[in-house]
Amino acid sequence: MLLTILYLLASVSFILGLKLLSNPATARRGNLIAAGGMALAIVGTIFLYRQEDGAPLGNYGWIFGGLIIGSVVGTLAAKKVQMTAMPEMVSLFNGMGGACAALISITEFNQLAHHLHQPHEIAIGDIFPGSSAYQQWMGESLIILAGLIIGSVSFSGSMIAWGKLNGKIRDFSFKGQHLFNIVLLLVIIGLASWIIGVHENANSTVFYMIFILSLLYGVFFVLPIGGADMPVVISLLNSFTGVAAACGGFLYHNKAMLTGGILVGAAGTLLTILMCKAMNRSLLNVLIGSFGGAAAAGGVQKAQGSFKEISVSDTAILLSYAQRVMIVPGYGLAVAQAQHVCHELERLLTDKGVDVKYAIHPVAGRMPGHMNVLLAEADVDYDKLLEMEAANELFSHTDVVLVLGANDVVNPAAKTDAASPIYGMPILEVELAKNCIVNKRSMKPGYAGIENDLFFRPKTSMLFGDAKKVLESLCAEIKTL
Amino acid sequence: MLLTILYLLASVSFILGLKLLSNPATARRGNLIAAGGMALAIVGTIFLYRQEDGAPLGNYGWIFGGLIIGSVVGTLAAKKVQMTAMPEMVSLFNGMGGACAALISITEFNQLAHHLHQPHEIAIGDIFPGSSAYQQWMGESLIILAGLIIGSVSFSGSMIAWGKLNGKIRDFSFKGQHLFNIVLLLVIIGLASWIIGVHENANSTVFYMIFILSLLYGVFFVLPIGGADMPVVISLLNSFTGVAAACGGFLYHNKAMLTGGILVGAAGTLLTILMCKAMNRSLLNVLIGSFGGAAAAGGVQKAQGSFKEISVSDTAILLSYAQRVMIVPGYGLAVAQAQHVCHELERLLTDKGVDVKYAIHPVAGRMPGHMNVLLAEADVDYDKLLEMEAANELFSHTDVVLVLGANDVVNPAAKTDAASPIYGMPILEVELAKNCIVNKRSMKPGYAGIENDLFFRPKTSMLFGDAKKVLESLCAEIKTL
Amino acid sequence: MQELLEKIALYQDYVYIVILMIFLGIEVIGRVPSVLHTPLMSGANAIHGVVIIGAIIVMGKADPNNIPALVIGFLAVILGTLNVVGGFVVTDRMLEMFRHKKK
Amino acid sequence: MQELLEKIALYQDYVYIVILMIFLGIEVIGRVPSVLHTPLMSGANAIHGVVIIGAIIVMGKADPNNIPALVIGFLAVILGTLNVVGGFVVTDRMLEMFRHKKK
Ligand SMILES: NC(=O)c1ccc[n+]([C@@H]2O[C@H](COP(=O)([O-])OP(=O)(O)OC[C@H]3O[C@@H](n4cnc5c(N)ncnc54)[C@H](OP(=O)(O)O)[C@@H]3O)[C@@H](O)[C@H]2O)c1
Ligand SMILES: NC(=O)c1ccc[n+]([C@@H]2O[C@H](COP(=O)([O-])OP(=O)(O)OC[C@H]3O[C@@H](n4cnc5c(N)ncnc54)[C@H](OP(=O)(O)O)[C@@H]3O)[C@@H](O)[C@H]2O)c1
Repeated sequence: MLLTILYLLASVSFILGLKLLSNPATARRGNLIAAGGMALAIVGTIFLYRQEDGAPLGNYGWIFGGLIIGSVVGTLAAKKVQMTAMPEMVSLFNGMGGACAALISITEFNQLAHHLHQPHEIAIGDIFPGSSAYQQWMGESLIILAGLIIGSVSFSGSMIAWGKLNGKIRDFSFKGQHLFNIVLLLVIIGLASWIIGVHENANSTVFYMIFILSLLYGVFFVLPIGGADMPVVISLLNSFTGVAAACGGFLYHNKAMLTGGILVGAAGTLLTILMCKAMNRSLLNVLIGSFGGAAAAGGVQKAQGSFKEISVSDTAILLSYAQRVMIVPGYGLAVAQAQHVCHELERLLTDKGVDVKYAIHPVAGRMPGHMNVLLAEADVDYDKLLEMEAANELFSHTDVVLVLGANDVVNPAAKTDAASPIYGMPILEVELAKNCIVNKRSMKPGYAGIENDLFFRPKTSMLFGDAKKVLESLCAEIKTL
Repeated sequence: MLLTILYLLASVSFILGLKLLSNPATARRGNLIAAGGMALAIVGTIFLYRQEDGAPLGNYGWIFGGLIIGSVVGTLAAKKVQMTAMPEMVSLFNGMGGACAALISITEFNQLAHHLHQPHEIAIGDIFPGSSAYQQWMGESLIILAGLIIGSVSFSGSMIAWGKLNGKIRDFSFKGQHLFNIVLLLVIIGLASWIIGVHENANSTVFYMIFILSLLYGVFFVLPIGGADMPVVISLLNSFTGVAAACGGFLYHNKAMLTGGILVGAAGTLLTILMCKAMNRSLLNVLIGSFGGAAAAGGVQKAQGSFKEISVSDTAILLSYAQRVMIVPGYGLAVAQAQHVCHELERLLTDKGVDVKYAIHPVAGRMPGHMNVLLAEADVDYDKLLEMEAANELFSHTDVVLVLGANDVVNPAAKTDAASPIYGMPILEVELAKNCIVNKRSMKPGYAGIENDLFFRPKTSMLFGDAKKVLESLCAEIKTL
Repeated sequence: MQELLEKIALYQDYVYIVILMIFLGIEVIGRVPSVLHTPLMSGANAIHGVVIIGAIIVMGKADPNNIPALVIGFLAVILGTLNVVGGFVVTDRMLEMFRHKKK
Repeated sequence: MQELLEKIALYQDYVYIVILMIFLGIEVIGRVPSVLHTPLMSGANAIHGVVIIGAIIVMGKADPNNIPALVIGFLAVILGTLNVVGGFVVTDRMLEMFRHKKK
């Protein structure tokens, strides 16, 4: 009964936490508050939860064992993970949650099937006031199956996403895959409803079949989606796990699980959509992965017009004698892990009296805030980072823009070419500056797989090579000046 | 059971409605959605509600009679009320709601007392699973009394507020009134808890005493508050009524009443605070009415320095040959009902090729949006109304600012004098303009009861007289030019 | 205290709904521009007219021979209706004033 | 259909709580700046780790002689804890990156 209050507090802390999390100034506190609520709920459950027969929980050894192992491993993993590998981590943890939900469903299903053969026990755990045994079966098995399916999909899906993000797994799709997925889904639903309907003999083979198929579905659901879209996918799977957790809430009438789960389910879904908006794409478009496909095709497009190259030493001079330099970091900088060198370059130039700033595009990189995280890791002073709007105003007063491994986010097509897939996405208008130097390894397109006119503009000159190497030699040059 | 769904829909419609209401583009739709939900709930209740014994409701004649009378009167009143008298209307309707809640409590209390004398009936209407007769008594009487007290306070309070707004009642307070109020409140609570505790003999005299005292409290609660603060007070009483309605929700386990009531209770409270913020005051400060007091004192302050007057004809010339004129409407314009003449003046000037705009301060007048409503009533083109920020940018390019019955909202003290009660409130910076003509009837201060430096500035010249008369003669003059 | 805890536990569904509604009420109008304060107030005012449901129930339950009960119920219904109908109509009229806002 | 209506009526408290939570979930993160998308995702991820409660219950109920049940429960607890602890820690680390935002 005190437990109810604890759960209530937990629910409130989740809502508050999420609210604070969505505001930069309070985000961290929000996270702590939610964590606190969670702790309350967990401790409360361990010591105050009473079974139907009023007995407290048993197997404390196992429980604490699990908690300790989980905490230690979780903390270590979370502490030592590279900033830029964090989406992977999130994906991994999300998968764990999904798996947990699935396992719960498995146990509860066996319980339920077991009860069925001692009819007198049916009443036990009957969660719905005034519902007959049949209705109970329908209700519980429905919830259990929902938890199983959603949890498993979220688990296997997250694993694939994780594999893709750290490059272990590459995009893969076969003709008619979408059709295949739909069929698979229908089969799963069919089997599930069969179990729910025919409760005389709870057939656990069918149950496990559903389990396997759900895992498969998760795999095939994520496999074809472009690797770069994983942040979106993870956010989606995240909300799935939320719903799975909510199922647990129904099963145990546990309001903390219920509210927490639904909250994440709803917020996660919205967040997914917001993410897509930020890259101006539709969720559907991401899921069907047509975009990822285009990336391949993009490479084929032939370059129009000609571009001019620039040498490292010329670049060094240009930069050193500029009054204001703007650095536009992109995905390439992260790939090359060149954030530290970049920071050094910035310092060298600043010592020479050059005013150096970074122009951060909201969707530069592969996860929202990727560039902030990357540069923060190299201790770049936060005040040097300009949001897109601020940057766009400053470009016209800038002598040199140095584009480091960014491409789509500086692609004028977004403004000019209505046919382009990124049309409408706000971009960094680097052309306004006097000079624009673009560093990348080749003329290959970026994430969106489209040509970039910018490279062929008169003001633009290309500085080919891996970002890290180039920057290193650039720093060396500048030192000698 | 279908009824439950209807109530669910109603609750959702309330939330949605309120959400849409808080955005100018969707506000009207929001209002309609909420109204639709309400209709569902009402119709549903009439035809689908079943009493404990499964019987439908009776007395249809009375019910429909009441509904029809209420609808007709309500619609007429709402349709023919003057735009500027709308806060009064709201206050009136709010009072009705409060009274309704109180009446419900009265009936239910008699019911309850009645049941008590047929112990076997106690179970009837027992709303709390597993609670004994005693607990039932405690629970129900608690809810009933809460509904009675809050409802009555909200009723009598709203009536006073209504009286004040249409000038029937004037501010009134005696020494130690706040103390008196607190004592009164304590007495009420004391009596209430007595009834709740001693359930052997439900003493209905005490009950009615509480009723009377609550009405009194409402009166004394609102009486001392400055008449100009009524919008805030009404918003507060509004949220009271919300809570009272929620009590009904508990009593009948009616989720529509519960959710609707709480929603308004919470939103109303926040809105009240937002209103105070907009005038930059604290709610407490409004309630203790110290401000209203200051208004009296303010008159005493002696004018510093000298001011210069300007004649109507000079004003006419100045305006006619200006390029841009900005009109700053204030409470005085509303008092003088001069919006139509004002619109005529604007048209005359526009015909003369003068660019005329209105600068609208968010809290000009006596209710938020007062000026928008006022001018819209005179069909002023919406595009001519500038929000404060826009206006402040334009003033520096303005030849003549014509301040019509505004005072506090153009008082520089808000920026300069930290001691001033309105310090920190954003104002319209009319001093930026080349000339500033202020029309009011005297040097008397406005709502905040403080001197206004602006009147003594070199650029400023006073044009005394009732706004309506002055504007009429002004229009006449301009025509002759 | 103990008492209170028990109550909360007993009516936890209500407690939850109330708390969530409070959050919603605050979240939902959090960003209302001050020019909309009055219509919003008026709209909220109309919504709490939902108390009319209670009035209808009271009226419908009243014993046809118990005149005072009938009268009180009748009054309640009228007042409640005034709140609801008047409230929504007034709000709509106010918002008409802001129609141009859509531009 | 009838069936459904009955269910909804029967579990209305749950239905209400669910619907309100959905509204809240949407309202609450409605205005998050895109730079916070990742930490927010990560935070939400940690919150749904609340599923650990279910795992603990399963574990605690398991019959000490039923090895498979024990193992499954044990696994569930570990995984759930990973989700919760890892989730919150990672989020906190991410947000450290944005600390300057406070300025
Ligand atoms: N931020 C998010 O949340 C998110 C999530 C998913 C997708 N996206 C999408 O990702 C894109 C981000 O744009 P972006 O400009 O940052 O990246 P981008 O458009 O993907 O371009 C990255 C560029 O970096 C270059 N590059 C790769 N490795 C490099 C290295 N080692 N050294 C130097 N250059 C290297 C590549 O050209 P070379 O191969 O020629 O070197 C590539 O053109 C947007 O389209 C956005 O919609 C963003
Ligand atoms: N908008 C809201 O929600 C709200 C609600 C409550 C309070 N308030 C407060 O109300 C004030 C509004 O400022 P405001 O400048 O609009 O009004 P104000 O400061 O109250 O000044 C109104 C002025 O109009 C003059 N006046 C009165 N009747 C007149 C007539 N017939 N012809 C010409 N002039 C007349 C008065 O001076 P004379 O007597 O010399 O003519 C008075 O100085 C602010 O302090 C605000 O905080 C606003």
